[in-house]
Amino acid sequence: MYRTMRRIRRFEETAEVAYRAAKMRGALHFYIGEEASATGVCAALNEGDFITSTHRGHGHCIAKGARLDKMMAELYGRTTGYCGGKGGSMHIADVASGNLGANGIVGAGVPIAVGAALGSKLRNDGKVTVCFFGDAAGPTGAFHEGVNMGSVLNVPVVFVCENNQYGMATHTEYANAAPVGDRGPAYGMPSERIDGNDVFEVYARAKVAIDRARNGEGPTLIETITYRQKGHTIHDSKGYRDEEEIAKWIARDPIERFKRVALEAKALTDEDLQAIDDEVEEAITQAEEFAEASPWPTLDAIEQDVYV
Amino acid sequence: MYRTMRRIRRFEETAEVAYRAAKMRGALHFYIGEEASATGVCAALNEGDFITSTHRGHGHCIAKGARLDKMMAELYGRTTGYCGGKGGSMHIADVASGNLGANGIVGAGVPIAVGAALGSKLRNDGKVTVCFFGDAAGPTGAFHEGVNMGSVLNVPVVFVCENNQYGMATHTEYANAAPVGDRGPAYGMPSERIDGNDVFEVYARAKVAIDRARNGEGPTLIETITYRQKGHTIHDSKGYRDEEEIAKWIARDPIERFKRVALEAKALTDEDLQAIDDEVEEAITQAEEFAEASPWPTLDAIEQDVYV
Amino acid sequence: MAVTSAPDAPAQAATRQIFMSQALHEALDEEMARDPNVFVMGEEVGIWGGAYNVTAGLLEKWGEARIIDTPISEAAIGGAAVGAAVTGCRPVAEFMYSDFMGIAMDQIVNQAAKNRYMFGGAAKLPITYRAPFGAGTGNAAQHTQSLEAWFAHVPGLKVVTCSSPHDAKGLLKSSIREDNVVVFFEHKAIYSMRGPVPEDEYTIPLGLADVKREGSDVSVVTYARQVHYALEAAEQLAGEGIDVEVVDVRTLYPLDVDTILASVNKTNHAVVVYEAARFGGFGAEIASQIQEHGFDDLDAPVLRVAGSHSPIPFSEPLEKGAIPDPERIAAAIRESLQGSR
Amino acid sequence: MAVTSAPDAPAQAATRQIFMSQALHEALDEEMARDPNVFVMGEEVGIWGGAYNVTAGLLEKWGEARIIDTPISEAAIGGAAVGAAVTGCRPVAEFMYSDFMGIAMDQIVNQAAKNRYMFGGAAKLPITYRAPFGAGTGNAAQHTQSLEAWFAHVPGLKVVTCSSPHDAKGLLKSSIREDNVVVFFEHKAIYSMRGPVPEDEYTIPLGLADVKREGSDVSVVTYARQVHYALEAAEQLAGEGIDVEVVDVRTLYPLDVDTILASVNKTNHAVVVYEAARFGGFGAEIASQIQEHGFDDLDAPVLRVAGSHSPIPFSEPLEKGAIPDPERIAAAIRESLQGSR
Ligand SMILES: Cc1ncc(C[n+]2csc(CCOP(=O)(O)OP(=O)(O)O)c2C)c(N)n1
Ligand SMILES: Cc1ncc(C[n+]2csc(CCOP(=O)(O)OP(=O)(O)O)c2C)c(N)n1
Ligand SMILES: [Mg+2]
Ligand SMILES: [Mg+2]
Repeated sequence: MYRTMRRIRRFEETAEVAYRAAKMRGALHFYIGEEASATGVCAALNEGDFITSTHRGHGHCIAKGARLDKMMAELYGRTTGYCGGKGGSMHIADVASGNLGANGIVGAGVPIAVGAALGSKLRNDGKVTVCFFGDAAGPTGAFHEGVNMGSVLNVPVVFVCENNQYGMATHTEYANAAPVGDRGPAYGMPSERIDGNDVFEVYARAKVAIDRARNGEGPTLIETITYRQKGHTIHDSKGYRDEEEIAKWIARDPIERFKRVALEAKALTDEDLQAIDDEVEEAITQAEEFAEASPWPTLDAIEQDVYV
Repeated sequence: MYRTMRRIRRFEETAEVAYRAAKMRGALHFYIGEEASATGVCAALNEGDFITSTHRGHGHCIAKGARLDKMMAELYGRTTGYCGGKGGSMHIADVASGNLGANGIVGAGVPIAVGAALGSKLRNDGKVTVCFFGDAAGPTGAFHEGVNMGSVLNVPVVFVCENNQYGMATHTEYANAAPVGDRGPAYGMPSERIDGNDVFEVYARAKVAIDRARNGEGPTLIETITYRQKGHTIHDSKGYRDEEEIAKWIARDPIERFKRVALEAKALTDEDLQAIDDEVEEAITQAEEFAEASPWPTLDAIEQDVYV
Repeated sequence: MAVTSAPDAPAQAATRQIFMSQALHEALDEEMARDPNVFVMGEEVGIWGGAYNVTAGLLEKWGEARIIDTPISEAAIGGAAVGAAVTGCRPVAEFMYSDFMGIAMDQIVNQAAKNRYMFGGAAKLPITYRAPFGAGTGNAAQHTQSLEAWFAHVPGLKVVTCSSPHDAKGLLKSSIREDNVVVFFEHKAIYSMRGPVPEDEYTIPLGLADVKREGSDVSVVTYARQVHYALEAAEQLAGEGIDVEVVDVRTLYPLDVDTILASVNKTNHAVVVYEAARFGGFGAEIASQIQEHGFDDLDAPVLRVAGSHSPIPFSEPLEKGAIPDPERIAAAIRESLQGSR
Repeated sequence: MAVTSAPDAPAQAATRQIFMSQALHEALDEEMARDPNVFVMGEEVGIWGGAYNVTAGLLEKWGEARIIDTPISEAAIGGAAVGAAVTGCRPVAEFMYSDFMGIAMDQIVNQAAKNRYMFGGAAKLPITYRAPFGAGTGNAAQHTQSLEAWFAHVPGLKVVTCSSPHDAKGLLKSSIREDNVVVFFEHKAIYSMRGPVPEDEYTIPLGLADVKREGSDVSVVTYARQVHYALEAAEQLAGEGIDVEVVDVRTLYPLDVDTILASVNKTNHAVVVYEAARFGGFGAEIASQIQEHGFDDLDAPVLRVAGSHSPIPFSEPLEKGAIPDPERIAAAIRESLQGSR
């Protein structure tokens, strides 16, 4: 799990540098500080299980097993990217690995996840779908219709609300009349709010929910409480948060925390961590080089892939 | 309140006869059996307060004080109807009396009610808006977005879910993962489920919620439990309900129940009731005659009233 | 009903007269039998049997797993179809009235229509969205719209209509087999129209217009219910010595421009008929293409007969007056020919 | 920026060069000062100041009661505007991107646009829905659409676009004062374009096109950002001796057909330019009207230059290639004139 979190972190830090060097454009939403959420949840999934993701999707994508080079190439808008350059950061999907796609529309992934789980129920394929969404999706109609329908149809889905405290500049407590993780009773399903920066806790609680779903016992609603350390997008330089708050949460950084725990428990040594870091660094460098060297798409691609 | 309930009942019975005599067309949804809900709630409103209504809107409309003749004329599609014949049963509005309109779209009235209440808050006009909606609106995104926003913006609105057990042939317990009246906690507001066939209870509980809203203490969610004695529309002859269930609820008919209680309590005599019945009958006859005698709209009306 | 020239309808097969609703029902039933990945979801499609009876009996036959009654949640219906399709199912999702698709627009347009493209071709979305549309039933403004122009304008969607039981069945079967997203519009005023439908299985490919009546003087280009009004107008005008060709485009996207242009090349006059509000309606696309590609063939401007610039009113005389009818179509045809004959 | 002929812009007033976002901001601010019933609601309009900075500073000035940050609830935003408007307010509701209006379609189309009509004229809905649209920012398929054709097709709505700070301010002020529902589209690629805006107050009436460049050989009819590309193409072609007139329709509904026809009457050639997907786009309505009412004026078919039949792709070269640019406009103009010169 450390490797995954580290891959997410370094992927984004690297993308940020590339973006600021004008090698990329468009919207870039960083998951930095939230890595434990995707990592813990996806670690509890089987290969072949499905996820739906969000505009802030790099973390989910990497945790579900995507290749960094194809992700980076997509951010660069190159043919070798996951979407051949057509999607960009906000639309990376890796259907083969079960990632049904990032999504530029807040809340929209919820019904899609329910549909994927409905498909699993129909085919009896034993798969579970995890639906990631942000706290600010809590007020959306798509969230409500999807979660209610998931419950009514009793499909194998787990709803994971990643509460990073904000949707853009809007605090989650302003936008949501009640916390998403407290709303289980409104949908006839268990729900809970957990520490989203503790990858072990996330893993453990997600595992319970995923097993439950796989056993046909229905959906669960989990809220992972975490924090968006960076601005909403790479362009966000607004002053709606105080430095103190940010500092407080950086002190709870999920990666540093993992390290502390793992070292204290002597589960890993400094050398182990360093080895992983080195390995990640190599993968990142390779991804960047791959992206840089990849060709741009040509104009004939524009009207391709619209229809089968 | 007896007069109001009686007016609703007789209006619809009369409309049914007219419809079957091919004097009307389109959709006709009967409120028969649910009269206590609209009557109790509207009795607790002040003149000038607002309501939003549904496809099953005759009861709300009458309870809010509409004229039977203009309603009947609308059902007949005549120029003298509330909408000049352009709306029909599903779109009767009486903005002047505060009825912001029936609505053919399930759930759509919820955000509209929140907007009306927001207007009241802005203008500080001391008005309250009551939003009526059916149990089958519980799963809609519009319901969720509206109720959450009403809570977030703390506007003077009361949400009244009329649970008549069905949305068409779908039982409310199938469609809603949890009862609407239990969902207050998900929206940070009080909620309750009450006997919707007891006009006194409806009045009393609505009054509390309306006062609360008027005092700036925020929205309330009330579920009035009642029953649709007739089919979904006049055309519904499907056998998805058993006769026993229907009989059980007819035995709990809100009007008969009111009579029993009022007579037992000696609040009213048989003569009092008869006098009201006679008066209602006269109004109904007058309404029918008015509608029958009213002119049809002419083709030049088609593109009028689209814009101011 | 005029002759249809569906290329793969067997020439001499036995036919029966059935309702359009029954034809659609058969299409669903047969495709469910053919492919276990096909399932139906929507409001009241099960116990109730569909607002227009199309799915009646399917629940009993196929069970709850494949005939799925949903809560009133159009966005979730639209979106669940996406998730199910991407992972290998072939959903047929019904909107009880196309008017309610406004609630599902994001899922249909931002998700279903775009997923394949955004993912660089790495996903397939074999979805059929069915929806009744059109006026004529006294259901007033929120249950009578004709919104096909919205969907035809969305790259990634195919849009299909039908004017007869025969076409309805053949086109719906093809739509279900499509690996793309199809929005399938059924005009609610013709569900109870009868017409011949072969006993044997057949499909009608998407993207082919059908000349429902041959004629030499003017081309009326239309679809769905208005095909019948156009045919009535044609009958009427035959008495005046005007020979009208009626082209049923059937599929709005992809549009069979060739068939339309061939007709106009023959007649040199075109009238486009549609029930939706005239302004910005789908007929504007047809008219634009005709004048663009058939400019030199035209002896007169392409005229349009279409709905009023208003929501559909409830009252019967107003509702009738708000949409085209054979008289107005005939008048436009006469206007088109004026001067050139 | 070419000369604008806004009829009520004072001829000699002092002007400044400001951004389009600032011009829109001023319109909001002035209308809020003018009428206490005007308020602004939407996602991030307050603390954040609007995704494109249009509302920046308004929260501080007008307070939370009138600058209302909402949760992410587009349907509720659309619907709350209806309820507020019917009861006497004059809401300006912002959708952060017009792409999200899919979520609010039911409220905009079935409620806002129809309430007045369904109620027989007994309600007034002075709503302005603002929404950024268009491509060019690398935001990919779900943040770049041009959906104006959907709304222009809905009776009960007025649809407005703007191509300059001057027009933006004058048209937004008029829209807010309208007693009807206005959908006001702002092209996001030109928020940071500067242009002259009078110091003094002015409004521009809806329903008037504006000839942004006079010319005698061909009429390019367009709106929003494409006005600039058309002007660039015109400059380019001036060098080739082709004199291009550029008509900015500004208001899509009601459409100023007279101004368009007058231009075509002069030039006998028309090219319609829009950024949305070509098929079924708003330009089809313009082209249809030109050929219908100006048939005898036309020496060549009305051509269209428009977006690709695809969602907007992310990668820069693809995004650029998916929408019209000055070169493609110039090519279409040459094609239109081919043979007639
Ligand atoms: C339906 C919709 N409305 C608005 C937006 C614009 N938007 C993009 S991200 C965002 C905030 C989302 O917050 P949250 O869901 O908490 O996710 P986070 O960004 O915090 O990860 C908003 C408002 C959108 N993409 N989709
Ligand atoms: C958004 C939407 N979806 C579907 C329908 C079709 N429809 C009309 S009434 C109805 C059932 C509504 O049930 P409920 O809200 O409980 O009200 P009731 O009819 O029981 O009074 C349905 C499905 C609709 N009008 N609007
Ligand atoms: Mg968040
Ligand atoms: Mg009900």
